[in-house]
Amino acid sequence: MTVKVLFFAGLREALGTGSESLALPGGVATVGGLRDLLAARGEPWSALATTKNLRVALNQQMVGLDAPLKGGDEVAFFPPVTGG
Amino acid sequence: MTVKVLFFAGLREALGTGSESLALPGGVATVGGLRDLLAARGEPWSALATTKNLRVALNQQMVGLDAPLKGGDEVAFFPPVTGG
Amino acid sequence: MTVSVQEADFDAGTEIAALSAGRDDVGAVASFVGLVRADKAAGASAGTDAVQAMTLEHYPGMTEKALQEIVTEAQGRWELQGVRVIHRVGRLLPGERIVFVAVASSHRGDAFAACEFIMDYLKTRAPFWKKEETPAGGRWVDARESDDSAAGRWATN
Amino acid sequence: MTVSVQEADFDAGTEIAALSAGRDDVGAVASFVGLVRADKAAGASAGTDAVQAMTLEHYPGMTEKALQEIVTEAQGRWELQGVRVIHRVGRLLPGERIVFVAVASSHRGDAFAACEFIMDYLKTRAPFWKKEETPAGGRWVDARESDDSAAGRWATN
Repeated sequence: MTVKVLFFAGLREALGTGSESLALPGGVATVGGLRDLLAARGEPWSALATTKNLRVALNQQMVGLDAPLKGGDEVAFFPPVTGG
Repeated sequence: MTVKVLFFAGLREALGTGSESLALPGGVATVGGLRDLLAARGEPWSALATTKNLRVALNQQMVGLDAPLKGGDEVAFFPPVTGG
Repeated sequence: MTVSVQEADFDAGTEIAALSAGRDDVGAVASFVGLVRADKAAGASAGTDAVQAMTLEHYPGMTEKALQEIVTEAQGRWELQGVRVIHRVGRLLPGERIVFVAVASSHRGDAFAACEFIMDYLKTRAPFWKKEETPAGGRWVDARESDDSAAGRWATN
Repeated sequence: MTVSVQEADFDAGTEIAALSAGRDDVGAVASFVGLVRADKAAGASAGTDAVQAMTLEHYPGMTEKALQEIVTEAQGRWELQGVRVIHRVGRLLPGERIVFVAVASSHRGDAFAACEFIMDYLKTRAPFWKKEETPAGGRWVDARESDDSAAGRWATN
């Protein structure tokens, strides 16, 4: 299955990209699994494992790392929000 | 000694007057004493004794009935405030 | 000018903007506008006995002093950068603005707390009285216990 | 229109007035304006390391949805007659307005509580990020624990 992955703010800058489309290998079933898959690419992607209090949104709703993935999902990784 | 007495809102309407200047007899030494003196005039002045939660300001500061009077004081009687 | 008692209406946007105009250290402005409600008549059932107008009486001289004291008390309790209080007097119609309070601070918690504190104290300590006009005639608004308890929250022991 | 995410500035007075326009049952409008502070740079000492500008990034699509959810949550907790939220994005200078929240209600207690609730939740749940420009370069603002604890106050058990 394929998912769309988005990155924002400091994480977007560290990775040098704001989004990608990704075909997931069979073993990746949760947003946490997706995070680990990306972090395993090495620098700069390990920022996904080291960012303090990394937040995840699945289809534009905040979720925990155990949220399950399905094809066509939009997954966004970002640091804690600082608006307002 | 002489004091200025003011009345506001429903009390002003009940008494039919908003202010008077009053020379106090010797025994009246507090705003409570002044209140009793005025209330003793009979109707409609007894409203000063029957108004629920009557408030008193002495020289434009809220005070209790035991506040002492001196010549030239401005004493205001009124119901609880309802602004805002 | 911190406190105004006036017949004229006010513009909340102008007053809010004035509290941070020409400075770059204000982070937060909390404000409040109170309006005349047509359905406010005490004990009125829906649709009947509506308020047609309201007249605000006050104690000239003491009013300004009392409002300023409330502001000074708020300034002692929180770190504030500016405060503006406007209270209208005279005859007002339903939907019209009665009162405005705005508080500027570096931090939003202080701004919110001070703004609500000033409104609560104003309701119980500033010498204003409302008289409502209804189809049944004029009547003075009774003070509400809920206002006393709102002000009581802020008591320091 | 309840929620707007926009580059353009706003006028608080116009927005506040719109919440009670044409009706006579609104008694209270509580509102909040957040502004860019020059001295806000984390750990900056006075006079040095001042913020020269700020850029607000957001997550288009989710932002509007998250703000609407916060408003809906507030409407479930308090009796509200109207809510308006505006959050600016893009580059802003010190003294410029960032965010606006206004809440109309019959009663001031509900208006104040809901306005502060929306600000607290917005600070921790709406996907905005601030990057400050200082003489030492650009840096992303760190989330503050005080914002988490402010939002935590409203948790229902």
